[in-house]
Amino acid sequence: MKFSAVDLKIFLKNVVEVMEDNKEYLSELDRKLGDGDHGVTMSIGWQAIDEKLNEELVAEEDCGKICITTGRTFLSAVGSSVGPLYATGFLRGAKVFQNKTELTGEDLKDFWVAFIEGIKERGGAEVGDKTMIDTLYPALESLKSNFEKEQDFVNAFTESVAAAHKGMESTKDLLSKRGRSSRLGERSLGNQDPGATSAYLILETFLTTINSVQTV
Amino acid sequence: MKFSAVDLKIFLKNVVEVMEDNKEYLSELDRKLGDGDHGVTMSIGWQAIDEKLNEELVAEEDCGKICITTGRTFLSAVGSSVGPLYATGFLRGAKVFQNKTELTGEDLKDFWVAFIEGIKERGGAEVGDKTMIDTLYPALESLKSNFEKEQDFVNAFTESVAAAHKGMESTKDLLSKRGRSSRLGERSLGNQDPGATSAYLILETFLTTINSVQTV
Amino acid sequence: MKKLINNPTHVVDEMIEGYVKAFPKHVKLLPENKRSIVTAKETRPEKVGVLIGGGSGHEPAFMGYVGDGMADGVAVGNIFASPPPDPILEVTKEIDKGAGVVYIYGNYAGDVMNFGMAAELADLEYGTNIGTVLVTDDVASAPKEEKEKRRGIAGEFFVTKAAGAAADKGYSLDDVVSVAKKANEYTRTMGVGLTPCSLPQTGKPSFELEANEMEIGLGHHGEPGIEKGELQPADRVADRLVQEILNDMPIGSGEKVAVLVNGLGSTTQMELYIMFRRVEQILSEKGIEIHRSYVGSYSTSLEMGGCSVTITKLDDELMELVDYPADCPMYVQR
Amino acid sequence: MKKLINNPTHVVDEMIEGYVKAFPKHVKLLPENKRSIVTAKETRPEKVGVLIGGGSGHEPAFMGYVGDGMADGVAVGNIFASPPPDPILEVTKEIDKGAGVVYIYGNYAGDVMNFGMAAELADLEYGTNIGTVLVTDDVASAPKEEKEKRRGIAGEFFVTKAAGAAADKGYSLDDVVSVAKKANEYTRTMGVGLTPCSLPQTGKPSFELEANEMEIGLGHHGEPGIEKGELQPADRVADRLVQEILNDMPIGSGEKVAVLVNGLGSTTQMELYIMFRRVEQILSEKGIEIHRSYVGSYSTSLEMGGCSVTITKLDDELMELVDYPADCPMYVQR
Ligand SMILES: Nc1ncnc2c1ncn2[C@@H]1O[C@H](COP(=O)(O)OP(=O)(O)O)[C@@H](O)[C@H]1O
Ligand SMILES: Nc1ncnc2c1ncn2[C@@H]1O[C@H](COP(=O)(O)OP(=O)(O)O)[C@@H](O)[C@H]1O
Ligand SMILES: [Mg+2]
Ligand SMILES: [Mg+2]
Ligand SMILES: [Mg+2]
Ligand SMILES: [Mg+2]
Repeated sequence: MKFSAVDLKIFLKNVVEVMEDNKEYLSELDRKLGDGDHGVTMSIGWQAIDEKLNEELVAEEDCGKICITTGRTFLSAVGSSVGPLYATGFLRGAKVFQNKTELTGEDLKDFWVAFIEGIKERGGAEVGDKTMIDTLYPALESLKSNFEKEQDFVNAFTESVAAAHKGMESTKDLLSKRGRSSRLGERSLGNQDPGATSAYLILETFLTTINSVQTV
Repeated sequence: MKFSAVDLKIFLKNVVEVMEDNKEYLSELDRKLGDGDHGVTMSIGWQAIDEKLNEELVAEEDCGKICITTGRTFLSAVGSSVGPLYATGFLRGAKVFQNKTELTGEDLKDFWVAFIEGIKERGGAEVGDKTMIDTLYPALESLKSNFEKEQDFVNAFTESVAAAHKGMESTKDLLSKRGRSSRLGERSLGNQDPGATSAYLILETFLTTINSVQTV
Repeated sequence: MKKLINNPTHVVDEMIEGYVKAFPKHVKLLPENKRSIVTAKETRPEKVGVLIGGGSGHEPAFMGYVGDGMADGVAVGNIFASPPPDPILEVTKEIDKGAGVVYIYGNYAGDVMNFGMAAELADLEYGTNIGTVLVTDDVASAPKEEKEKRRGIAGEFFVTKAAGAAADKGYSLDDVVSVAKKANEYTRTMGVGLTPCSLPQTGKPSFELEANEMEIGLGHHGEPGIEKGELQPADRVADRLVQEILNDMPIGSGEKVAVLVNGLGSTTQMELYIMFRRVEQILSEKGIEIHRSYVGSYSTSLEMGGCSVTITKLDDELMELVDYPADCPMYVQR
Repeated sequence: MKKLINNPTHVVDEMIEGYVKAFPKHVKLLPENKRSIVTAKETRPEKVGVLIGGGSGHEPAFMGYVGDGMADGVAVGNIFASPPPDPILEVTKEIDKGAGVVYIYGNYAGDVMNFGMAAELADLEYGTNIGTVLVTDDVASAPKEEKEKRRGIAGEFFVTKAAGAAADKGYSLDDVVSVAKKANEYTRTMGVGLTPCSLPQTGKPSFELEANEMEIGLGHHGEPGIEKGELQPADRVADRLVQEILNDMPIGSGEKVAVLVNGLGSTTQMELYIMFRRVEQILSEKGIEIHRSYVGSYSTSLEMGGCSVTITKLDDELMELVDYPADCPMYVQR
């Protein structure tokens, strides 16, 4: 498969849209566990990225630069908990894409591995802490092992998103240990983590993007 | 007729009760025209008087002293607009009752004349300003002229309370000119003045008191 | 109505108790009335005494403004009710250092009667010279031709500031009175209400507004205002308030003013600064110079939502008095 | 949700614009980020810089605390969201006078990451020495054994006060850091929530409570607390809050403390003084001496209803620092 800088920007545009559509939903999840702003924060960050996509990134062909701008823009626009987390994801991923205008399946796999490992390192959360790591880490493991087996990124990523979905859902049954909801104890049970949800949305959007791009 | 210090204290006790019963109603009227506290203010003032009635006034026989204590207590307990007004009423009336333990119809008439004139002087309001004067002044005029004619206080006062009732009701159709509701203009129309209402309640309670005392 | 109180009947007394315990170096309670608070610091002999007061529920007004450079004492009434003459007299006696006492209060029927009675009694009983300054800054409360009927709201802060500083600088009673009257003359306030407050004793909202409504000119105690309408963006609200003030008191380009954007109780600082932002834009477009700004809850109506804008024109004398330092429990200026 | 705002997306920027226009002699905005505010006064060379910050919506915290004797600069985040590293870095560069900069902020995941990244970058890019003090005063946010996990709430006021005064007195970076850590170590806060706030952008209440309910230990951003229950009289609420603090940090008879009774946004001063009254009673019964009291809205959560009680133990050093004067737009102490 091939994935171009244009496709990468389509993916980012799609995330912009998905985050707008889920703004209320993500905030609602965060009202139950935290301070109720997760949807707002994601929206602010992705709107800022959208502006870049419509201006200085219009002619950008270097996938690495696109990711650097995405990460930096997100971080500068939102701060918050997710600013450094997602920004680190994009900045680490940018290293994989450096100077590339076309990406192979291997590149894409390496991107998401770097993306997720970066977030894990930045936040220090473990699986089971009821954070976005519960979505991302199973996705990472699934992606790695399936890609190794078949060398087929689309198939492997499809599996990976399924694992992410399971991981996201698992947060309902977890006690909070990180972030704003960590003091909730028992009361955090039954509620899905907002960051786990936005992380899933990002992965899922990548899957639909590569599928739509491939069929073209 | 005869009206003793004991009767006077029964009257005051009755007012205490009436103001408690009408606390909500008077506040509600004041919420429409003013700051919503008239019932609270009357209650605070009369509860303070009630304490005096139950303590230092228990053995008091001098009707003048009873009225002085009533006026002073009311004023000290409430301040507000009605503090100086009703207090002045009782203090002026106290002069009429000075050194008396039994009161004649003439005394009672003079008391209410002094009471009402004192309030008018203190507040400077005129009939038509939409204040308690709209209740009190018609009562005063009726009392004076009827008492002059028949020298019968109970009859004259009965008429007087009827005039007070009309006066109170007339405040619904008046524009506010004094006190907190004066800026209301047209919007003050249709609402009965709280002070006009409490003033009527005091007069009416005096009437029911003398009637019940007489039939004993 | 959810309030952190014990018994609605005791809220004022308990508040005062807490207040004097919190600031024993600043204020003290006088023994006779539980409603008479004076500065705990030694005041200079021959200094004119500045006495403020009125109903409670407006905190930090008025009790928070006792201290150096502001008032020497305060008489505290029940919620939204003038104090009676007794505490006013007790404070008067305590703060009279031989040069007389000025009473500063808002122009409400109840306050006029109670402070008026106290002034008469102070003269009669202690021979104290009393000067009186009625604050009438609320533009919405009467038309311009009947300015003397207007009520006092947040602008009382500037009148007290001017009088307090003047007294501290050694002005005579007459001079304190004149400068305070000038401050009042030069001060205008317009307010807007968004959500009601409720008296602890009734628990009922003081007025009713729909979810999307605001009320312009709403009184300091929830008294109805001059116009109800749909809630506008902050900039449009600021435009309206400032326009009403400037219509009433024209201010020329180059003139200097002090501005107070005052929260009524539950309005956030964030909103007040957004309001101030627009007020500043309007004034600076007109070439009017803001010499000093105050933004915060300086005079509240319990937990009412909304704000008021106060503008005071400053001549050289008022500028000096506004800049004068102050040290009160609820307001300090260096 | 009724707010005096223009556009929910611009509330923070417009607030900051209003703020720097209101106090141009006190604070100024730096050119690169619209979220970097520093003192407008010349600071002494070799003075340790004090940098505070965090999400907005807590006004007067944190931006109101820039000034003499307090912080030299602040990085302002979106509502309830840590600022990103950029504005933190910009402030750092501006306030570094050669003696390093101390970062003081509440222990929230977002703040830890963003300030942490900024600290690394400041070291890398400008070679600035950064000291870091995490505020962890919220007793309800984690058990005592995990004190390092606790979050920062109103107690940040005292930590900033101590650091700001120490820096002004000429302490070195290490010494400012140690005394600020000591202040944090000696500070405990417990809060109670009565009514929610809502973010301008969602308009939804941050939590739900029944008409007669309160929540003990509610977080500074509406995060759920440790116990919901029926609203109690103020004295009982104060008993509970103080008891939790004293269980966590025993204070002996004869020890001195500073107390802050802090309103969360829409709580009246009247209620705060009623709360303080009881806090004072409890402490004085135990022979604990209140050296200095603060009552008011020092750290809010938009228009949330409720309050918190903060107690800081004072040794001689902290007492001197608490007493040290300060002059910030939203807080002045003489
Ligand atoms: N240390 C961490 N590691 C990974 N994810 C985290 C960490 N801390 C918080 N999160 C994620 O951040 C989400 C909250 O994001 P958001 O609401 O935008 O920020 P904030 O908590 O600052 O308001 C949580 O749902 C959680 O998934
Ligand atoms: N100058 C006045 N003369 C006579 N009555 C007055 C005057 N001013 C106010 N009142 C009466 O006082 C009543 C309001 O009393 P209250 O609510 O207890 O005091 P406040 O207005 O101080 O809250 C009004 O309804 C009116 O009848
Ligand atoms: Mg959040
Ligand atoms: Mg009233
Ligand atoms: Mg009243
Ligand atoms: Mg947040």
